[in-house]
Amino acid sequence: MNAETILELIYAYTPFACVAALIILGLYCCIVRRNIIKIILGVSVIESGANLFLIAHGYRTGSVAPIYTLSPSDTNPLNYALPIPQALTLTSIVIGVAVAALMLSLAIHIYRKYGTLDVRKITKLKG
Amino acid sequence: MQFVEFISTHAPILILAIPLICAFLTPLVSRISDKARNIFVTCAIALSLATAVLLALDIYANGARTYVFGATSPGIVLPSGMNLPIRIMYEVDGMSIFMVFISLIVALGASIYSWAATDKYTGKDRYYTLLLLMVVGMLGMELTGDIFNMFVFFEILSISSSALTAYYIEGDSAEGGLKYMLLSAIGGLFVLIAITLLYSQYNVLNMAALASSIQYTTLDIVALGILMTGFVMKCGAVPLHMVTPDAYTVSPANITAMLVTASQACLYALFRVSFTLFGKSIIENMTYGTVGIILIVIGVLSMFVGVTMALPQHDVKRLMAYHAVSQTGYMLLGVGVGLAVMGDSSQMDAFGYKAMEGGIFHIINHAMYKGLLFLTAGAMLYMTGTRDLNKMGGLGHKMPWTAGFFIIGALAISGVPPMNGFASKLLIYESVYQFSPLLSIIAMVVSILTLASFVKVFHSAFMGPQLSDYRNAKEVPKSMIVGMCVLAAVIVVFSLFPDWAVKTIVDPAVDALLNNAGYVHNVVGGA
Amino acid sequence: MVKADAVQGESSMRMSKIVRTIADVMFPFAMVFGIYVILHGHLTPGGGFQGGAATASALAMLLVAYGSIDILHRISEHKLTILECAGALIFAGTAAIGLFRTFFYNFLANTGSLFGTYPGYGPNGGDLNTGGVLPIMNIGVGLCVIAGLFAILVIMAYATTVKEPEEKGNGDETKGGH
Amino acid sequence: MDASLTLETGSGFWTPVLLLLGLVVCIVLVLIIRAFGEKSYKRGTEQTKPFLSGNAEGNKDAMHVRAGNIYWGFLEALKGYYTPTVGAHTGDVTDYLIWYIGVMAVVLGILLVGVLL
Repeated sequence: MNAETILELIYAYTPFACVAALIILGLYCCIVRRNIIKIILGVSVIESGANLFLIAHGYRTGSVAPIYTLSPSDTNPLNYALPIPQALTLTSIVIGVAVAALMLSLAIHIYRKYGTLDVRKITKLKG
Repeated sequence: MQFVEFISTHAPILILAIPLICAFLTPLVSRISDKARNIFVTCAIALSLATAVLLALDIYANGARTYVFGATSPGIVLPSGMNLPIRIMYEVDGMSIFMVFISLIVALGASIYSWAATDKYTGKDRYYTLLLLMVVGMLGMELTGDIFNMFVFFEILSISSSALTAYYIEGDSAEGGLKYMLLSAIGGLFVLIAITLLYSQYNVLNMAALASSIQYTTLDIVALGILMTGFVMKCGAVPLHMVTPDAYTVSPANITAMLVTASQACLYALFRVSFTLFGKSIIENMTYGTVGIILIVIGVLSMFVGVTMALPQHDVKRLMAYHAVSQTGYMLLGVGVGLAVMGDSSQMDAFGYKAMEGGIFHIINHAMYKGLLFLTAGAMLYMTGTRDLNKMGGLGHKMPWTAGFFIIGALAISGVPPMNGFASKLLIYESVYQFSPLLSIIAMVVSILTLASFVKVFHSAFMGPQLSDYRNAKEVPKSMIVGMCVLAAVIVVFSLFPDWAVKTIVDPAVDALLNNAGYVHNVVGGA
Repeated sequence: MVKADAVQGESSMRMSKIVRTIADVMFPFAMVFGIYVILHGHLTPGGGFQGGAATASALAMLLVAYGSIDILHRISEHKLTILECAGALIFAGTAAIGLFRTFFYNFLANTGSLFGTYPGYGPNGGDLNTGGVLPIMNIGVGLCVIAGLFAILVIMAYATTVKEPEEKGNGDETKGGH
Repeated sequence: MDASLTLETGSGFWTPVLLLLGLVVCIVLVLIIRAFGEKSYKRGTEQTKPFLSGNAEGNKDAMHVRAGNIYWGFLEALKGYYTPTVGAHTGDVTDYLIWYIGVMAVVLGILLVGVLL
């Protein structure tokens, strides 16, 4: 295995390493942090990881954007990036926005009712 | 006649499109009057239910149906030159339509119930929009044949149901809503990751096409585990149940009844994933036993922990929520036993099929009686202003209808003959006994404890002398009674004719789950 | 329903004159960009949600500069709800018109009528008048997202300014579809 | 549909209508036996008052056995089970997340080991 193959492998696996790092960071944030806003941020980080995971599958080296009218005339049809993961990622971003908006507005209400954002103190429902 | 044909052709999407379009018409209709909006919402659900009945008759006669979006005709599954489906498609078989019935019947009862139950609140136009969107989320999960589409509807369901849980900010409802949303969001994200794992290997999102090409590689196993855990969490099984009682306790009663069906939609997704998506590959790799035993262990834990945690509760809705956890265990046990012997046809014929019949029959029974019980809990809350059983008493004097419905629901959930709960539990006991006697005995003990805790609720809420606090209590408004009546009527019918119910709607559902090759064949052909 | 009166801290919510002027100047450009992204959704990357989000962020800039109270004097939350529902109805209605074939059937494509011309072959700048029902759906989703996101932002901003508890309205715009 | 009134349950059967008929018969029997009883019961007299070993009846509100008192002994006897189980449900949402991740890890482990075996 020469240096070039190793470099190529590193290029190929960098996105997935980023995905794993993002998801683990997000989970760490959700589990260790005590502030609700930070937990919601952690969820957003996990979501970015999932989105990156999806979008990373759509690209192959040297491919062009899947826009029919703007691509160079000599583009091989096999050389377009996959459009489906992009559509899926967009859908998942839309969902992420709605989820974040809902959770943040609930956090506002919790802060009003409980006077705190510490999850250890927001435990009226237990047992 | 042409009209009926049109409806029948487009039934799979009309079931979903009617509530979806009506959801966005609701704020406009509510400009006319509150009453018009209430009737409009109920009519939308009833229309959808009627379409579902029409579709069901067709499916029971002619087998599963596919509906392709955006094609020139609904049946064009594979456009010319393609050997894998590229469009989003709905695939409706016996199991899907069975779940659609559950969702729509409970939604119908809950929407009628909420006419009067929400009359002291404001902002009802958005409330009803969200209610219809929640119905859309459930129906979408149950009808779709595309796994990413299932994720989208899963999220729509999570968002609308947690927004509704916290809709009327009273006391701790925001806390319940946030917990529910947070767990659903993370569960949903992991489901998305699992879907990506599958997509990256097979370049296809259609469940039938995926099922035909899955190789059961290590990545597939990881995807199966993540999908299973995500759906198990949402359907509220121990040890991931903790958010279920929290959310059920604080949401408005009719929404709680619908949350039960929402959790069952996720149960459906769990069964769909483990039977249809991975069914072929887990049989080929002889791991159906492992997957089945995971479900059985989770089911038994749910049954036992759920019911024992219910006994000491003094919040009426929290107590019932723990029973919801416990009853989910029966379904997981029944279907899990079916899954555990799926590859062994002699055992399957001996008891596996009956166990699955019991588990799936229990789904519809549970949706009806637990929905009814939550609605009666809402009626108690409406009259007394508290969920605390320690403060209640003597309500039976003033609320005979509510008490009557409560008795129906409580007898059914405890599996007392001749109620429908007994029929499905009997199926589970007898078939599971042949798999492992211990499991069957645990199931019976759980049933007894269920009866015990409902005796406690009945005694402390309805019996006893009239308390001075509730001297002015009276029966709840008519629409709430009608809403409870819808569910009670279904319970009575299923109690009297269990065989009819099992043969007509449950058997097609079981066959649909087991007939994995047929599901694939509808889309990919050949098989 | 959010009422724009009975609020404290009205003056403190407005930013300085410099910020407000710059927001005024930048606002049309941001709006035009957002609307461009919506209208060209079928030709270039983007579409209803992205353009709607860009437009809503232009509106959010005004919100930051002027404060939620001023904004709520100009446009009520109720109107935003109606706009949002109208957008969603355009989307679902266009899909439902296709029911003579199937739901979501693209009945305008290649018909030569509105949005119905053939896309040119080979590399070209792109023709706005293509795509069939896609531009219509993009506009619907765009309307829905603008109104929905802006309503969420306004209400969240408003909720953080007032002290007394008030009834909330929250996000229900999750039109997905891929 | 070939549905009948009897549900086959694998190793047995279940007929709700038969049971209901039996119930009706029982109720009729009970009513007949009841008709032989004394007819001296009169509403609104001393007869209908509760008899508590000669003590006066307390306040109505105080006489009701509240929910918290029911199954007290059962719960007390099973304290060893209930204390940890109730305690596990902390109400802290991060704990729920830890449970979720933990169960996911266990399920993945079982499935992966299941293939190897």
